[in-house]
Amino acid sequence: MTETRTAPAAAGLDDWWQAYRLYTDYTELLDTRRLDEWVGLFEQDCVYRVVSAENDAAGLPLALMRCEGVPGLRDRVHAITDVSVYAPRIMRHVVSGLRLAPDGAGYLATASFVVTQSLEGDRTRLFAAGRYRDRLVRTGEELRFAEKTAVYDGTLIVNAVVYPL
Amino acid sequence: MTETRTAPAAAGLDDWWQAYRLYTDYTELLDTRRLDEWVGLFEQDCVYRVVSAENDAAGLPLALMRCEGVPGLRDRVHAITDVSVYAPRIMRHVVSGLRLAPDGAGYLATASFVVTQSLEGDRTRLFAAGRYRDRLVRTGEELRFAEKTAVYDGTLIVNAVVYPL
Amino acid sequence: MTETRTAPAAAGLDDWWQAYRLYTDYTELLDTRRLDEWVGLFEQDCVYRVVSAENDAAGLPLALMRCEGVPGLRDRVHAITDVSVYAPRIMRHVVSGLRLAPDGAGYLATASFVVTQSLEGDRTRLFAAGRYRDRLVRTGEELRFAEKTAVYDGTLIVNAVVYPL
Amino acid sequence: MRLGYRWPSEDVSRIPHWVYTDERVFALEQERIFAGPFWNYVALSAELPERGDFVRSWVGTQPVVVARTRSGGVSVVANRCSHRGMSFCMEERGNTKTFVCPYHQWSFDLEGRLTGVSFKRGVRGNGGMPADFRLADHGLTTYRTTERNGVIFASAAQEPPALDESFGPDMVHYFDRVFDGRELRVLGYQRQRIPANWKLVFENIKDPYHASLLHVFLVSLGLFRADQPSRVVMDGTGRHAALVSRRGQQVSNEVTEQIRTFDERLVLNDTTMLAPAKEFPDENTVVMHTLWPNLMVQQQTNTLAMRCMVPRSAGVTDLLWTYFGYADDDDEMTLRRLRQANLQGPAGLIGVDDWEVLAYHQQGLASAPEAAGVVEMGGRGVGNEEHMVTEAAVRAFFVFYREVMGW
Amino acid sequence: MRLGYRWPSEDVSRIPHWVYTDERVFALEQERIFAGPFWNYVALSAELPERGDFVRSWVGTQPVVVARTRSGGVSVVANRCSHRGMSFCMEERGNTKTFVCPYHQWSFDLEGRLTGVSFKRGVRGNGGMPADFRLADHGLTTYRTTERNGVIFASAAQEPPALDESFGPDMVHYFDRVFDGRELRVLGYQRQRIPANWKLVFENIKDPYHASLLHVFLVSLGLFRADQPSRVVMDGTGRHAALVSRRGQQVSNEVTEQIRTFDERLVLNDTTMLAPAKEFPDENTVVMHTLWPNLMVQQQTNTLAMRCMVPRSAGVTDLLWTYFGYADDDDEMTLRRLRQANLQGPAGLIGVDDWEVLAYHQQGLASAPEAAGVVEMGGRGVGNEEHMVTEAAVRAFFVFYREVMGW
Amino acid sequence: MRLGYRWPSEDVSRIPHWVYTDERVFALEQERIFAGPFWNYVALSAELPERGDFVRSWVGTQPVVVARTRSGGVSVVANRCSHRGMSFCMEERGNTKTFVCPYHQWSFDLEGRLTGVSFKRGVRGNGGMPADFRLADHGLTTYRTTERNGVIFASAAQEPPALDESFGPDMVHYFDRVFDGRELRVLGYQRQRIPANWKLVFENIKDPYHASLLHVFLVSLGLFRADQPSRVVMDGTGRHAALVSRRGQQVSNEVTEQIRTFDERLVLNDTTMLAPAKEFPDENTVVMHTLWPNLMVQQQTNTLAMRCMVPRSAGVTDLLWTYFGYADDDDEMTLRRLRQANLQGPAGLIGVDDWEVLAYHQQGLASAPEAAGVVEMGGRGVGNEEHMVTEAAVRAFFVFYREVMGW
Ligand code: FES
Ligand code: FES
Ligand code: FES
Ligand SMILES: [Fe+3]
Ligand SMILES: [Fe+3]
Ligand SMILES: [Fe+3]
Repeated sequence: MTETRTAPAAAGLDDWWQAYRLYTDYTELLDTRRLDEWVGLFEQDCVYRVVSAENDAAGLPLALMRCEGVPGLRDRVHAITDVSVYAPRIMRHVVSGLRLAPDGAGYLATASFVVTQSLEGDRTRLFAAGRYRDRLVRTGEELRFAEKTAVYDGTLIVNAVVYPL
Repeated sequence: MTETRTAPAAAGLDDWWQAYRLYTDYTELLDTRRLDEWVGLFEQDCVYRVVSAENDAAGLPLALMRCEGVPGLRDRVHAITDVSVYAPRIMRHVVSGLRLAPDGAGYLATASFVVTQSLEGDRTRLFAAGRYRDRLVRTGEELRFAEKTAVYDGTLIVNAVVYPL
Repeated sequence: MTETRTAPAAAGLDDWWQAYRLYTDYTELLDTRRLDEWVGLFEQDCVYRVVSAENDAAGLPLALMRCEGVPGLRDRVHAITDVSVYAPRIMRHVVSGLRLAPDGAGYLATASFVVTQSLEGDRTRLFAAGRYRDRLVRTGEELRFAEKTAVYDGTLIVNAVVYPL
Repeated sequence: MRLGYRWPSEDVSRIPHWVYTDERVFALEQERIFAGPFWNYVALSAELPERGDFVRSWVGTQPVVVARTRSGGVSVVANRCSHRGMSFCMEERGNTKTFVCPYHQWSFDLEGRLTGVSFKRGVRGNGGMPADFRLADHGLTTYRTTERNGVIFASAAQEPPALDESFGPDMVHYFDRVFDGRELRVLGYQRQRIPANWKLVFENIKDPYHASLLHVFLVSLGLFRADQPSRVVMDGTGRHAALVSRRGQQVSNEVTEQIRTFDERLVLNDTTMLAPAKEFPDENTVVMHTLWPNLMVQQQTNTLAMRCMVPRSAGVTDLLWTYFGYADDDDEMTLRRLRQANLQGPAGLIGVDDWEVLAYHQQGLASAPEAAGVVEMGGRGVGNEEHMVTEAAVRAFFVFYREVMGW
Repeated sequence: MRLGYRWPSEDVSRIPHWVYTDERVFALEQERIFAGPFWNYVALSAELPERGDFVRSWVGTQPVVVARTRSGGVSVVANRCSHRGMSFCMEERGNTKTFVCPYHQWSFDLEGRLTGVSFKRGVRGNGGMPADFRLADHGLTTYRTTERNGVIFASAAQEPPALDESFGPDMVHYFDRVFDGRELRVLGYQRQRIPANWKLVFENIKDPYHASLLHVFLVSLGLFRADQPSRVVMDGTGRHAALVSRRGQQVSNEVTEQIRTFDERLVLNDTTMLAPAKEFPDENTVVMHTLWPNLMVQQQTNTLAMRCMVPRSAGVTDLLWTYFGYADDDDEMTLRRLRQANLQGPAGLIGVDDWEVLAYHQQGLASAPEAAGVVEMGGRGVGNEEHMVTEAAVRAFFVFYREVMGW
Repeated sequence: MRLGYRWPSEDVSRIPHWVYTDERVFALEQERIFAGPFWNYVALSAELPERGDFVRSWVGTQPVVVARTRSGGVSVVANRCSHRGMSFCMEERGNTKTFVCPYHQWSFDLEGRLTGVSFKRGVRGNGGMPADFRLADHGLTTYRTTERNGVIFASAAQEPPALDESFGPDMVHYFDRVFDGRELRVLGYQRQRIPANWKLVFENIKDPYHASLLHVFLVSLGLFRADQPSRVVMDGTGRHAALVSRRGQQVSNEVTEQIRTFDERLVLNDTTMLAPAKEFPDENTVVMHTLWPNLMVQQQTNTLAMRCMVPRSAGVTDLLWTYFGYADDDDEMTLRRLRQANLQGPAGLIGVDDWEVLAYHQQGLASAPEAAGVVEMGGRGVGNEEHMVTEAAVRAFFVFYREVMGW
């Protein structure tokens, strides 16, 4: 566990702020459905997964969404934008408690998230909550996701997960 | 669109932190119903609007709330505090993903929000979610809202919007 | 009231960031149920209280949870981990609008919170929202809670409050 | 007598709470009223400028799609596929040549005729529909439609009376006053879910009695007050009504003294917000027009809006607002309309009063369905009045309601 | 026999699950029990110190307002306007000279008499109420009230029996033990929505059997245990009950050996939390007092609380807690009460056990309404017992319940 | 005829919407179908490797607990205590020697026999159960169980037919094809709440007609298409079915031309995601197996999953997915299964299409319960077909459904 309190200041404020901006890009690009730009936040050989807390706690490998590398992400984005059938909706992320811990060349990052879903014609409803458990790497000036895992708390999904969490 | 990732660090950390404090004042003064102080966060000739994502996306000009300048804000505050009939409630804002981009004398700022409503005698319920799209200007030491637009996601309002978002 | 806008920058960015990390520890340790470590975030002679906005506004002293000092916290943690009967659940906190104001040796801190609850076998539901009103003190490098009060907005609790807010 | 209920009075000076709270009454209303020989408002023509434009709407609880057809006409079809029953239209609005149900891709023309069944003749000799399957037998459920000066109505009845007949001359007068044939321009939408029965939402606009008392903002600013020249006009049946009045001054007199909430000190800091501009031939500044069964046309100074009710259950009503102006409005007039929009709607300076009161009204009714309301302001009659101190329009509504519902 | 149901046993050793799950049973309970000739707890006198003070409350599902009248008496009126039925009181508590309904400003005195109808005589000769309209005919629905040593009760019945009669001597004894005439001081409120039928919440406090087994905290700390001196006392009808016991030591013996969950190692780090102080004449340390139909008075060491049930539906009950002390408490005693409050309530160290169990209890019942529970601990009798190893009080409750409900 | 309903056609070419929307129909289904003489899937043996392992599950709306007993057998008991009815098992899974109800600590062995009642003999001569109380009379409600090649089924019926009998030879063939006796390994769970009737969820997998049209991803990548070699196989009664097909090429031809959504340009950037590996003796690449009343076994290339339906109400169904492989899978095969899992499930590349369509399907049905669907693709017969251009399996399902429900 990299989450203990022993090295709270291990990563500097500037690093933290850069990571904060990465997460801001991440949620903003998702919530405004600019998914092609969103893919740009990931490393070529990244792994992106949406996993239930149930499987995560039991050490079961199954994910709800699993994209390997930018190609895998592009396939998912292509399906969402051009292929899948679903009703229009607006998702909204709030992220809190971003923690950054140095890890080799990059950082291990964790944060809490809550996501709402507003289906066209309906009111805003709570959709999901959970925790990001990510690995960030620096290339030049940029921070990117080398690994991103969204562990969602609820046992039951509200019908369908159209967009990445 | 000023929201692309091309200039992530365009505004400095200190500016960001000052903006963060402005949003903290904004939500705290709203949630504690100190509305006269809340008006103090706006420029004299500001425009404050609450707009549905539906109208915003369709380019329709209608707002749900529209206050022109501090006088307009004062009228709205007066109605809320002394005139309107409504049941007591507590609103609570959480704001996330505050992004700041320089814009002439000031900044363009965006952030996500989720608002809960707790009606007296009831449990806490999700009320709204959406995105702020604001213009901030600096007067002396202070940052203020020259323009603030709260774009809410849900199509259906839960009965009434008593307080500004 | 220490919440006015008169001294927005009163506490420095570094202090704020350290406080931000304290709140991150607080929510992360609660949400991952590492309650013994969580107790470590408090001063020996702290007071921890969960209070309804109703009692708080009326000046009524009754709390929903009340722990005096680390011993009191330990008793609560012991009950939760070894004694009480309840169904498994995952709580998730999001915190927003952290404000820090110098106060003698330490700081007065306020922040908004929203908490979701995911009962095993169910979907994620909104559980509570409210405001922290805390006193932080510095011991050596560390910041700790000398006093923490979680004021929750809703009148009705959703059945039971198992974990601290 | 139906459902074991009995109306508590001979006349309509009493209204039983159960008409607002019983789900069985609600179901019967769908059948008798919203699916009855009446005209439901469904959309504005301005929302469907091009051939192929469509928008989702509602006829009571029934989901429908309103479309501008190839011929330039208007069609309204049930949003329910004739194959297995899916609500095929998953988007609020758009433009299309045909309706294609996503499930098995049955396709329909904009009038609702079934035009294509995928694999109808099978694949390589396998499957397909039976020889006797006729496309013509499987069209979508359609509604009768009518369009008057830019407003579209639909009816589930086979042969509903003509719109002007169903309105009657006085209602046509007030309708044409706003919809005078000029092209309309949609300024935007507001939508809210009100925890109250649809009739409470409707009555609220037929009840000038409350306006003078509940809405301090309205009253104190002299926008609407019991002592101002005003009329309550109804059609012959009482189901429709128009509340007509003229803006007065902000003065206190022996009338305002009767209004506890009157506040002569109330002044606007931003005087532009409600600055009026005369735009209609007559001197009336406010006309609130309720058109059975689901429409309220609002002309409050320069804010024009359609308020469309979508009943969801006995205790829940969605109110959908479409604000509009005229295509030939100049920017100043448009800005005026947008500013005055602060007054009404889900966040309206006076609107909030209504939504909050309606929520508590429904709560009260639900606590005692067997009790009854007293509707005697202005006497027990149901005729037109030359003043606002009356509940006549509410009574008149229930005369017709009882007839239709068979109570 | 009603609703097609039949009680599964001659005696009350069986309780059918359907009494907890059927909405029709729930509706009948409102009529027979909460609106019956019984006394519902509605507020403490200490909440209404001044003339004009009012607080919202409930009589079963009925919203009411409790007020301190001009004369210093107490009145309870339905929160439902006699005009159109709005729940006029939109605030939890306050002080007023008159109740004014916001919708049309009809005003009532605190006893519920209609005192003013706005525009009653019309405006400048227009409108107004009919000549034969009499204010006296349109008061609010009122409830009979009674106040005993600082506790206020209400009844919808025209002539309910006197409170002491309805309690019986034993219940009066335990009631007056806590409410001895001293002025009370409210320390605060706790409110929760429990996903369980109101009778499950009520029985939970009539069932000492579970306390010895479910509540490890209680048991292991010796706060309450089956082997301690204790009694179960009921009134003649069995509807009310008091569970009375004395704090014991934290020792293990042949009894605790029967308790799987007993943990003798359980010790408090903060010993001040539960430090007791004797304050009542007798030696009893815990008295849990259930007073039909909606009140539980808790005296757990030094925490005193009213637990008021508000039934919402067959499967949902709101439990409203009012913690109190005495006006003459010193700070030390007040602090003691606040500390011990950790034990009960929505976040109580032992409370949590109950709320969680109740939620799963209701789930089990809902899955098989036709099945029945077995209530034979301590035999099948319904009399008082000098011990806690019995479900007698639960059985006694259902003897009266069956009588009232006609099963 | 029951509930006042009449089937709209002699045959099953019409299906009335009310079978999907009426809560009374739903209640009757619980009694006739889920509690009937049929086998409900409850768990995989691999979830209960050790003696004492248990997992919560459902038989229709009934909560149950599935356990591996001391003897190594399997037991299924109602999650409802025989004392007062609490759902005693508050955890999703675990390992235990006995079931202990937390409320009063009655304890049961894993077969559901009551083995202990706390304070049965009282405490120091006080209380306790009556002399004639027999533990044997108060066991938990039990279900008949059967285990076949690692899959556990339960039935509420006293003497349900043997599983293979109830399946019939063809269904046994396809069942044993996946469950060939090899040990299974659970890879993980996915769970979703679908706002649609359980039969819509079930039919969706009995309806190959939609697969060729709705699922662009499936079709365009040639994973499943109407022109590929395929069969629809049913048991004698029509309640079970297997949709069997072979992966084709991504080519356009006269068939794909009939598919509006066909997109030959659709290519995967990450080709590893769907890279197949032959692992079954036959050439079939997809077998979708629906086993009445609550199970769908999915073999989509190398993703194997149990889809268990838990009906919640007429309009809500929980779908619980258990993905698995074989204990002897190498890492490469496991990785392959995990990658291909992207296709189905609540976030599946094609799954999403289904869940969204189902939600809108239910909405359409709810708007007109009296209307009926048309099920004539592939004719009106109910026999096996050697192609996918048919709704035969849906029709066959309703032949049996009508028989069981008595319509
Ligand atoms: S349901 Fe519309 S095509 Fe099948
Ligand atoms: S409803 Fe109360 S005054 Fe009209
Ligand atoms: S309900 Fe299970 S032991 Fe009492
Ligand atoms: Fe109004
Ligand atoms: Fe208890
Ligand atoms: Fe499908």
